[in-house]
Amino acid sequence: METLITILAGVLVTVATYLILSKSLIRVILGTAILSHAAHLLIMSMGSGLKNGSVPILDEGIGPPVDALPQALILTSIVISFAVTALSLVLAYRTYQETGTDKLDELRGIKHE
Amino acid sequence: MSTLNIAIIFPFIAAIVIPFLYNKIRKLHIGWFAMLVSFVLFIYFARYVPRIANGETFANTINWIPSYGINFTAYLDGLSLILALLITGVGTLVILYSIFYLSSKESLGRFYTYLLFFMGAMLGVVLSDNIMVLYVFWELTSISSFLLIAFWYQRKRSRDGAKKSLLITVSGGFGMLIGFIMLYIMTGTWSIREIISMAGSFTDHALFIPAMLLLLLGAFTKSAQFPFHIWLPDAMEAPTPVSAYLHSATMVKAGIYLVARFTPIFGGESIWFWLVTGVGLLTLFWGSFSAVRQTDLKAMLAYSTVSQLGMIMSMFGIGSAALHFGNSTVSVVYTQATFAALFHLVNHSTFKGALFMVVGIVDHEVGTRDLRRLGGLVTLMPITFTIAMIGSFSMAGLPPFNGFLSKEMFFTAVLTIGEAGIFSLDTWGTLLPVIAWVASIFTFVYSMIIVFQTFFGPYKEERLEHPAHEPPVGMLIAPGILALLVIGIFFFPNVLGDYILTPAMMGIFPSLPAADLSVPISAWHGFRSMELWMTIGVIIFGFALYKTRKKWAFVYKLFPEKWSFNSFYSYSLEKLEEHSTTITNSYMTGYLRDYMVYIYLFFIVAIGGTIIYTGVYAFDISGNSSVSEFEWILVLVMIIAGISVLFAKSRLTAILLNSILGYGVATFFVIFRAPDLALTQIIVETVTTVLFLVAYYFLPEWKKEDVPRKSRNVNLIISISVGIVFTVIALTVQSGKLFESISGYFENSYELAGGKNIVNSILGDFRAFDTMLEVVVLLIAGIGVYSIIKLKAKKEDESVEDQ
Amino acid sequence: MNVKEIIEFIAALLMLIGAIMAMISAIGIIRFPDVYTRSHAGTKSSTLAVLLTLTGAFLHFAVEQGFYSVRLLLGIVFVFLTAPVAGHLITRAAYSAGVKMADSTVEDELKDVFENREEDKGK
Amino acid sequence: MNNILVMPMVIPVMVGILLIFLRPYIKAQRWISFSTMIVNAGIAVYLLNRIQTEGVLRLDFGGWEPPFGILFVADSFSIILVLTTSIVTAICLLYAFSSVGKEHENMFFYSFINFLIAGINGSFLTGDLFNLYVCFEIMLLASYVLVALGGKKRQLSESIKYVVINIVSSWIFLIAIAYLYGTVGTLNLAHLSERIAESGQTPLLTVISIVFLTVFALKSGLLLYFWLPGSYSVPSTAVAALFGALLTKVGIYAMIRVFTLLFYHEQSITHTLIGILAGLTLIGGSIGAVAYKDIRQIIAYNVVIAVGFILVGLAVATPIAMEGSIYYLIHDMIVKALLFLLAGTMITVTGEYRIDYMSGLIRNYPLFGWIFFIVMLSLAGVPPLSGFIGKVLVGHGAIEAGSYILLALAFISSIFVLYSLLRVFLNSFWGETIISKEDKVPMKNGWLIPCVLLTIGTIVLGLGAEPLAVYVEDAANTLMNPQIYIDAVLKD
Amino acid sequence: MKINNVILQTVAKIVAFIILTLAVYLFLSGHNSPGGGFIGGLVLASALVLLFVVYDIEKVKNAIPVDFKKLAAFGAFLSVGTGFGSLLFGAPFLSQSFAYFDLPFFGKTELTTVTIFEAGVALVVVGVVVTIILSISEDV
Amino acid sequence: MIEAMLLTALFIYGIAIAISAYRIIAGPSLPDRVVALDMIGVMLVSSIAIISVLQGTKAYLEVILILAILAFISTIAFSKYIERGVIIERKRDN
Amino acid sequence: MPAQFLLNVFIAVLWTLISDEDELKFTTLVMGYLVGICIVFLMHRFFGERFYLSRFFALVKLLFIFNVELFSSTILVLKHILSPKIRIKPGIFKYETDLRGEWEITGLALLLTLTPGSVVIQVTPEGDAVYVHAMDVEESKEMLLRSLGKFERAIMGVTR
Ligand code: NA
Ligand code: NA
Repeated sequence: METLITILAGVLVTVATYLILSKSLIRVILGTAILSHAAHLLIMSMGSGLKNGSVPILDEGIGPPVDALPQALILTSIVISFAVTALSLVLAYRTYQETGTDKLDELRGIKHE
Repeated sequence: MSTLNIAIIFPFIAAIVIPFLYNKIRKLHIGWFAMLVSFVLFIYFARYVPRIANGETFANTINWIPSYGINFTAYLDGLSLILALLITGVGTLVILYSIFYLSSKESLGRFYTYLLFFMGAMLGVVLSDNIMVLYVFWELTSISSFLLIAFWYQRKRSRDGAKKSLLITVSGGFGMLIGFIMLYIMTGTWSIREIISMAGSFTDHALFIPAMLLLLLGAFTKSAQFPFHIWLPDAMEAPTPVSAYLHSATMVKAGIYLVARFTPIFGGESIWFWLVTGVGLLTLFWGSFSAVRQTDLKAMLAYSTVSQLGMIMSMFGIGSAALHFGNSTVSVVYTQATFAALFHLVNHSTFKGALFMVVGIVDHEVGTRDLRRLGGLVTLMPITFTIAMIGSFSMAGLPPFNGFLSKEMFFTAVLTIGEAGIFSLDTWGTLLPVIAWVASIFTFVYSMIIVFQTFFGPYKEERLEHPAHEPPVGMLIAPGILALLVIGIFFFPNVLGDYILTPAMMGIFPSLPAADLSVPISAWHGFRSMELWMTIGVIIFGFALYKTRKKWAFVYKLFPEKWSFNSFYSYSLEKLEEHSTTITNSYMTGYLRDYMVYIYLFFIVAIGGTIIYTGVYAFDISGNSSVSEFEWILVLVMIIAGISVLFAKSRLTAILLNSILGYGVATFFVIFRAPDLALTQIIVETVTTVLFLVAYYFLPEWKKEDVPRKSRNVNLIISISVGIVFTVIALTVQSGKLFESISGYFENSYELAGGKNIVNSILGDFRAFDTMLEVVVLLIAGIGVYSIIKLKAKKEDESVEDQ
Repeated sequence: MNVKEIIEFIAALLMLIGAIMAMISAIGIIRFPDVYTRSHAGTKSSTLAVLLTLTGAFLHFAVEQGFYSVRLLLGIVFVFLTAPVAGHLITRAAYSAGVKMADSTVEDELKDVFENREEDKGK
Repeated sequence: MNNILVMPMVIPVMVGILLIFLRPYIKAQRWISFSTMIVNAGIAVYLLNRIQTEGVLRLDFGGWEPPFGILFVADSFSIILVLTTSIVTAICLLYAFSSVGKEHENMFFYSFINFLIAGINGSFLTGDLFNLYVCFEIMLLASYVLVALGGKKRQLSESIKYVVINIVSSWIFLIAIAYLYGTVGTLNLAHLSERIAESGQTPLLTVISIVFLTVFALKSGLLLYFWLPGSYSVPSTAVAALFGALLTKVGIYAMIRVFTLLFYHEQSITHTLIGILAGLTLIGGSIGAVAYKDIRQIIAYNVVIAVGFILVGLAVATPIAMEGSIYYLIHDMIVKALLFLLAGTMITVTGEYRIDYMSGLIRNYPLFGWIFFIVMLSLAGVPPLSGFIGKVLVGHGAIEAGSYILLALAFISSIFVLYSLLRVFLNSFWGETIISKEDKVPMKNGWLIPCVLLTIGTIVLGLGAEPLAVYVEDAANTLMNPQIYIDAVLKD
Repeated sequence: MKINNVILQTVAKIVAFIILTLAVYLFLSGHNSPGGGFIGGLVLASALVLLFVVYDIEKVKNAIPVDFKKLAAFGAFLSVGTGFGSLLFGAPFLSQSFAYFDLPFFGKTELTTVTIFEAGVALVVVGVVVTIILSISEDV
Repeated sequence: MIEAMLLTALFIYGIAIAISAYRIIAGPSLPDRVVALDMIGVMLVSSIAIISVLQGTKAYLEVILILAILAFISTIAFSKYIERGVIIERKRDN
Repeated sequence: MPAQFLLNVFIAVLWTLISDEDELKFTTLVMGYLVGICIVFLMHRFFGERFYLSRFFALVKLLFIFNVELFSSTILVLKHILSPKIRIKPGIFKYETDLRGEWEITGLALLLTLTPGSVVIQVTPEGDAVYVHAMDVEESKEMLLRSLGKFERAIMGVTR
């Protein structure tokens, strides 16, 4: 399971990277969103075994719970990625509004000499 | 606090006071105040002469950064004194001269501030025992020189000259700094005296030679030695008093001082000998050779200074050979070269100072320094002429002027050193007198040009700015005094020798018996002396060359201008900027994709490289949990959905596919026993989707990427590599866990924190701080979004923007 | 087999049947010719699947742990409440967006109304 | 109880929140923010002196024993940085008062500044790796907003790049933390250090350390500085000054912390790599600094050079070099702030960005011009200004360690620094004055006073290096001896 | 033809109420079962999102006249404030305390400062999500 | 046996999800995709119910509810986007 | 009608008090409520209204009808899906309803849509008719109209 999930995360990373390398701002932002999925799966798989244990809620689970720390970290990370995604979307929107383009190769800024 | 430290700081304080004083007192020329400062200091140092001559030295320390042993130690010995006297003495005269030279319309406050600032810095250089502090003052002299050269900063040439001098001298200084640090590492002290006391004990250290070379770099750049001399002629853009003071009498001697100061440490080494002597002679030759072709009087003097500095340098080099023989009487022979160097150091200050002032007078009175426009001034400016003649003849090495004496001693030095039998001198030694002699001929030539071209021949009033006449008396006082010194020293050289030069010798050769260091100076060595015949040769050939100089001027054309170091300097700066722009523009494209490519390449190369280098990759699936069919399918669906995002033709499809990923991740959270995560993930996923949709209304539909196939392939390779690196490390980590996680502790969350939901207890209690901050992150994003949307640029702001 | 086991079996069976129905619905959204017909399969047949599965789960928890999950019942209500709305909205959206109906479509009484609207807009 | 440890972070957070309610009262916002920084500086001074007597301090949040909870750890190094940050920010705030304008101030500007500082101080103080990530995010989020705030075209297009690059680097940070947690099972820095030492830093851990290196290289602009010139040249002057002074420093701090506390066992790989990167950064920065005539670019590349220089100290990794890096860090924070303020003011008074379009400013603004001159010298490491001692010590360390190439690059780069700024000075301040006395934009005291204060800073720091020496020495000592830190955290 | 949204709006009303109830439930039960401040807040926010999508900004704002920015700030104030609260008792920053009380009607009840902390979290989440969505949607 | 039945059910759900995912990728129209996503959401609800039975925990019941609700919200948002472009209006005309 | 409900609750509470047990039990309250239902049902004519639970019974009836329809039409759709060749003739037709008000219309739409084979695609702005997309107009329109009528009546049973 761990290996499988890791490979899944790896594929997501590849996809996200490819998106981030593209021209269109929206693709890039989507890429960053996918990137966070991959990170979360990775953190999950870094605990002490993905299915070794029960739900980390006492009384609820039978037997010892799974590693709860990564879960807490992921939760924090999910919220942060949400904040960042929201902000970058708004930036993308404002950029398009001001510059009339969402193509990154047209957003190079000034040419210096 | 010793008065020595105060003496160094005094000019600085005066420099700070001057602008205020200048604003308050408009009637009196502020130069008088500066001159008073300088004169007081001169007297102060002069009073040390007898005690120093008795072999006393003085030192006092004020702590500055004792933790690093960097303290402000003022140290006065014969060597320091000689320079201190030059600095304050010539300083007084130059300021006196400048009072008449500079009109009160100039920014005099600024001028004298810089000048006193320089004086303090220069005193600091020659009086510091701590090499770090010495370095501090060293750089300050470069800075004050920079400011003075660009005194008329509106002129481009002034700025360029200032820039050149600063770049060269400060760069040399940086090298010297490294040399100093190396010295410290070898000896554990910053104190010159302590380092000297250890001299010889660390010559085998690996840093010894590098330290020496770097130190010489500093000295050579400062003293305008070939090929770093190029800044000095351009420094002539400074007002003439500055040229007389900094760029001939004092600052340029700092490098020479440094060489003298460090002779006890490095002298006796063959590299030191050859570098100092060789570079000195080369500079001597090149300077005098170049001086002849100049048409600007001041430029001629500048090259002449270069040449003379080279001569002094070479004598110090020759003298350093003495230390090779240690404490023996043999060595005393060679110390005479050092003695001559010190002697010429003083002499040069006198005659060159006078000459600069004369040139200043000429420039001031007739409005030009161009030799092609000058001539016939002798009748109109007889006093000026007299001073000019004294200075020039002294420089040419003619009696009865002090230059003759030191020049003779110089010849003696180059002649005798060949017999030393060390440092391969038996093969190369004969070259030294030849170069020295040739250079002296050229020196003779330009000295004659200065006198005859300016003061004789036809008077061309129409080509001058103003008709010629003698300057105000005040302007003549300072050069007059210097001219008198030129003659006075010739007749009473041993006064100077015994009271000033010999004590300085003791500073340079502390290991040699003091009694052997004093050298009686005499004008007459008899007809059989080689030196005399060399001088006669100089005069004969010099005259011949002077007369025929138009015939052989073509020689200068043999060296095209663009091969000169000067052109090299300008060319390199120009090309530097040009290439820098090209290089930087080539990778700073402003295109996010390129930057991301760099980052990912770094990621792949650095991390992937380390993986391969350490050979760490390992896969062990034995500890894996089981995979059910459902999970397999889920993974496959997610992989396919993920890849399909890349091919999605509309952005809505992409978002839908991303939703699959989001739901998929949430489902895995369920499978991995993380209900809280699943909940959060589902909601966040949906809210994010809504956000995307909200924003999409305002954004254009995404079009097919029209990227060249090549960069598409690059993107693909990078993406796959990043994925692989990411996965390989993760898999390796999974098979190589070293320690138990600390999270077992949290399993007691109910007892510890009163919560049965462990994740919630971690978030709300064990790691509540993270949660608290995460809330802040959200808050920032929230109000940030608001601010970014609400605050829009006004149109007029944009116009400046797009430059 | 006691009652508990029988009920557990029934619960599992309900879930399995639900799964099968979901499967068939899924085939439906592949096989049907246009989005309108697909939505029939997508939004409703699957509703029944959920009904069955959640009921199964409810029964399971009821007998296994003696836990009568209101939340599961609420979940059923929820799906019943939302699934038709979702179907309605999607087809409406599809229609508004001008998604073509299948060739086999025989009747479209909405067409005229819609064309009128387009004309109104034109004015 | 060391609750005071959290104050440098929490007070700005709280103030940032409260200022949201004080939105209409701009004056109040200004002075509350300013006072916050002063209070922080006071706290830092207090802590700094306590550390000298009591050793490294810590505060366990919620009373949870390390390594289970999150904690703040204050050693001399972090507190020195907190102190400098507070002072520099206070001064930049002064500048902001008369430069950012009401529209910005009304858009929660001071809240964002406070949050930025909270993030920065938190990063300096935290003793938990994941918390470091969170603190980074606070700082970054605030910086995202501050870069884009104003909504000009160029701002937006640069901010987009800045944001995306930082998102990716934060992601790398996250996965690095995940890897490390997976391998050693803890997040507490001291505990990590202990466990890594126990394992002898296996090759796997070395690989993970390179992942961290990548992150911090991005954040600090070590070789991966492409994002920097663009994004630092678009925000308002006061913000740019804060960025130039502080942001890369956080990355540098993290890099130093991680590679002295955690991954110091395989220096032949890690520190060599850092050295190579520092060298390349020096080269790239030097070339960039002389490449352009846009003053914003010139100063941005100067930031890059400083990054390289400071990290030479880390690469060399001798105690002396470490001390040098710390001195240089402090120096650079002050002087870079000043440099950015000066450049911003030049642009404001002339309306031009290119140095060849400005001329003779010194005649109109003499004091201002001389301040620039001093900054130029200070940045080049000319004594007795603040850059000097750091430069000497880093050089010393490099020679001791035999890193002659780095030594040469470091010193040559300061010639480039000098040259790049000399060009500005010669072109813009000297030369014919083009703005007549009547047309000139009056220099506001609000612009000049902060510059003067920072100038005094660089002079005092240079001449008065001695009082700082004891703290810097202690800071370097703690960095070079991880056990001090570990004992402070894990032993009672 | 005008669109008649009656079906959606009617169902949304019911659904919104269910979600709101659920939000409160999740928020309160987070300590011992899945949920908590974040999740409660997120669910609450999604209820609002639903209303915004189904109705319009003006209508929802009239119904819930709250400045969501300030709501978020207030939430943050609460969360950070609990940290300061522990200073008053000389405990380390952010010390949470919990105790059990026997309350009439509720029986044995656990009261904890975490609840205040989490309430702050929830408010921030709601405030921020709504602020973000409104900021973009209102900008034309 | 019960477990086998549940696993089979889960497996079948998995296939159903995969098939729906195909519709998302294949389209052709956007509403088609939304229909498929909605269906996936609903089927995940069921799947999670089965998983929680398998794991023997009630901890996911909230997840089931939330997923049902939010899949709905998603679908509304998508539909509205397709229909109108703007999904949150300042003032609705009806 | 609220009066009836309050009365019922009052009876339940009274019941609980009368029971006078050692501790408060939920079951007792439920028992009291059930007793109350009986009493209120007997007495509801005194209020001059419908028995308040009759709507509840109508609702149960509605749900029953609905479930039957749901199953039958689901099977229909599944049959279509599984038939080797799909032979359907879909189409949209208008259905004018007597139901009024948002709840009634919504109810009808929900029920109709939930039964497979038909989707309410639009409601007229006036709210007096719905457009229905049927999966197989030719074969099942009759059946659909029949169940529409059933639903209409059942809904009115609840609401009116
Ligand atoms: Na979604
Ligand atoms: Na139907």
